[in-house]
Amino acid sequence: MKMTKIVRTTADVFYPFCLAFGLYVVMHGHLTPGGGFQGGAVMATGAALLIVARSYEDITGRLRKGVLKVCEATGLMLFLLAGLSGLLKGLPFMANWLTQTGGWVGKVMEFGPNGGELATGGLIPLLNVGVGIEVLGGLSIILLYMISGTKEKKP
Amino acid sequence: MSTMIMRHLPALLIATPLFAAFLMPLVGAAGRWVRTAWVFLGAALTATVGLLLAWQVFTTGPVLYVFGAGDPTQTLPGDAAFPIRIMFAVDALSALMIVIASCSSLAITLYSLNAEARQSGLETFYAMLFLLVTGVLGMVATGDLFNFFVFLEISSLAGAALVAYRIDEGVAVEAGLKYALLSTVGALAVLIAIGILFAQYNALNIAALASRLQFTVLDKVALVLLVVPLAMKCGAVPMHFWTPDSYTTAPSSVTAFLVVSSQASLYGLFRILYTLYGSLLSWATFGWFLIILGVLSMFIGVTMAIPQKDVKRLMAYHAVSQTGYMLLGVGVGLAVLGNRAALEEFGKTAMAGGLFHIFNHAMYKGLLFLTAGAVFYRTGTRNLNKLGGLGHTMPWTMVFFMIGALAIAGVPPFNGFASKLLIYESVFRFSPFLAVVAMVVSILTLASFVKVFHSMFLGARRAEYAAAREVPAAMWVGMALLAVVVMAAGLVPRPFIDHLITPAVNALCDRAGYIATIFGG
Amino acid sequence: MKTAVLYAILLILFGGLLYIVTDLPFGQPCKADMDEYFIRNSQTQTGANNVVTSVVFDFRGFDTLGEATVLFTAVLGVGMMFRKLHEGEEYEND
Amino acid sequence: MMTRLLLDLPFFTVVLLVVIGLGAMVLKRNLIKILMGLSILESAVNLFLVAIGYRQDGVAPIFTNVPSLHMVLPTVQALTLTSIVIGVATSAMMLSFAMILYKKYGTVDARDIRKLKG
Repeated sequence: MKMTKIVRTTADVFYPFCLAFGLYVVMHGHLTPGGGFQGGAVMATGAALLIVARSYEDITGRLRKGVLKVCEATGLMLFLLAGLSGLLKGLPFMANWLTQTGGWVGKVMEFGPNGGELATGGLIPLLNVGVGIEVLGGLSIILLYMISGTKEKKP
Repeated sequence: MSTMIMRHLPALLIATPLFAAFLMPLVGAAGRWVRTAWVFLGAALTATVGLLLAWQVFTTGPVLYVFGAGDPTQTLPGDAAFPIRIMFAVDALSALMIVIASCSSLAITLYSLNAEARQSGLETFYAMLFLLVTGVLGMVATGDLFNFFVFLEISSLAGAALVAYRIDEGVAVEAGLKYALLSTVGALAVLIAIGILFAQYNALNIAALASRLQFTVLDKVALVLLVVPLAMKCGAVPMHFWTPDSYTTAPSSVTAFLVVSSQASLYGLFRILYTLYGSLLSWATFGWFLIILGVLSMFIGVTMAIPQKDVKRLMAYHAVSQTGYMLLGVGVGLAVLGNRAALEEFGKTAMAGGLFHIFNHAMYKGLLFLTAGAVFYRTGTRNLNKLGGLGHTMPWTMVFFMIGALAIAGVPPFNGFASKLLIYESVFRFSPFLAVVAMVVSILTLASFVKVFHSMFLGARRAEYAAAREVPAAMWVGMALLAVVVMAAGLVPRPFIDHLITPAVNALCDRAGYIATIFGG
Repeated sequence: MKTAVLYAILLILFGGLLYIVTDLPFGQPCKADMDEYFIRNSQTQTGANNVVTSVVFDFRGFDTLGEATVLFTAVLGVGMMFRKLHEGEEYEND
Repeated sequence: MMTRLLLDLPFFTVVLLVVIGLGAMVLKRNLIKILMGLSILESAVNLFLVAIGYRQDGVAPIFTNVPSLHMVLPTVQALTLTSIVIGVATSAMMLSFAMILYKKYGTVDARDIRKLKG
């Protein structure tokens, strides 16, 4: 079912904003409420908006299952490889070896309230991004599959 | 390099099948042969890592692995007296379960390479199979209660999806939905129990919880909420109704691994009773709880099995019945755990019988389900009334079925006899009546399988199955692998009992030792 | 009749759970040593201001891998349900 | 007793939600309603987990511009996060199962979907 032109245009306009806000939530996961899952879900809302506003046939051109599957696998592999990277340093699986080292994600932090510094957390932002991509891909694929399942054949 | 691999085996145990599963949808697009090679490689590597880890545990003692700490064996952080991170605590009991899962997953994956080749959506199927293996391995290796819940969910979801794999008729989906609903409700009960324990003791690690437990009223509620779902997931009788449906409709290779997955729940049940609550329980009450559950499962399972017409449904009820033997053996051990003399005299033998039966059951029941799948593969039916005369055309399948059937019935040179003998002789000294029930159930099992053997393989050659021939090579290898283990554990049970089972029994009894391993006693 | 029994069971469950739950005080956790450790050390050990994120992705990061795997499993499961079957791919179910 | 209940209002709500969820699961015949009951049960568990970590007058455990250092327990919130995602995953899968069942049988009534015996 296709909605009116007003709805479709509004959805098109809001879609990038959804993605941008989701990306913000993902990137600031270690500073403010939020994180990979929440941000990924916000980004998937954008996909849901497009799906609701248009018919399934219209949407398959813009949201491709193949691309989303690659998104999902990439996010998961990013997570797994980031976890395994500690092994090369002699640390266990999931060790956060980048934090507090002074690098570009490892600014040294002290205990206590502060204004928030983006360049902290070591592997945490990377893991957040991985999970964010995975959730974006995963939830969008679920929505697409379910929409394809409800599609009714014209008599 | 090799020292690094040996040091990080517990992490690789999870990372290898996950790696294989995550890339499966992408690799699957590259063509049939690439996919087959990938699946084989993943399964072989997973089994290798599992067996290496088990070997390490049996030679050097419990292996601890703390995720994300400075050093994988540093269980407590430098500045606190309690574990804060998730850890794998692989003791001899976990290692036994890992051996079972590794052997069985390798054989099953090999088998499925041919058996499922005609179906659609294969990359999803194999990814799910790897995820199911991951879930089971994680459940038996973890030392953290919440982590156990997460792996329980992974194995339940992957299992439910695999049960529903054959969607053409809807019956499979129905069974899958049933399995998923029950597992989810069970998992939620487990989660509430974890919440109750966390609220009182502020810990999630099993050893830390065990050392802090005071057995208040809330702890008793938590115990019930942990034990009932796990007893349901392992298919013990008052809550067994999901087993026949799921085992029947799932593809045979999956059914063979669902057996292992339900035994992982059994492992969880024993871990909760022996290690988490341990000496706080009243031994006799909970021992008899397991014994009654076991006797009911044994008896009702076998009586439900005899009239079945569907060969996999029949085997599923036998799986319920065999679970009863494990519960009986370990339950007798639990009932006399406080009585040192009785424990040494027959309690440990009973537990050894129960745990050995877990191993044996995974092997022969897996083999039986695989032969049922092989027959289905060539004839397209599971109905015993329609089958017949297959012994002429599928001789190897007949031999494998015979090995499995004799093993499950507890006939001497096979492994079922080895473990059942341990159970009979020790249970007899605890209560002669229970031993007699166990023997009667065994005889009924034999009768039931003689009937199946007769109607499937014997009789005149049938025209409608004239095209049926021996199964393809990979299926043959998968079944042969399990048959060899069944024969080996039956002909020479001593090394298995001495090197696999006895350490596991000692690990299960030794609650203080488990806690001391983690707190560095 | 069956419905009445079910309602009665639910009522009993309600009363029983209510009785049990009053043992747990709200607002005053009995014990908080592990959480105090997380709050104290989240910034110095993981560098994250958000303690929950530091628990999710560092102290208990392995759970998060499992959680992502569960989501992956569900996506595969949904895909499996809506897949296209091969021509003539069917199984007997009797 | 009444004041105790008022003080424990979140736990009271948890019990209420558990009973409503279980009730929907055992009393309703429509598969979608059964799955809704399951969702309510999941919410009850999540609420329970968050509630056990609350400290009187505590603030969210995030140090960015935090007004005080008296924080609620972070671990349970992390557990809740995990359990929410798991809940979403299971619901999605079971709903797709229900959709396939509707396609095959033309109904979502649990009484009519009993092809399996025993």
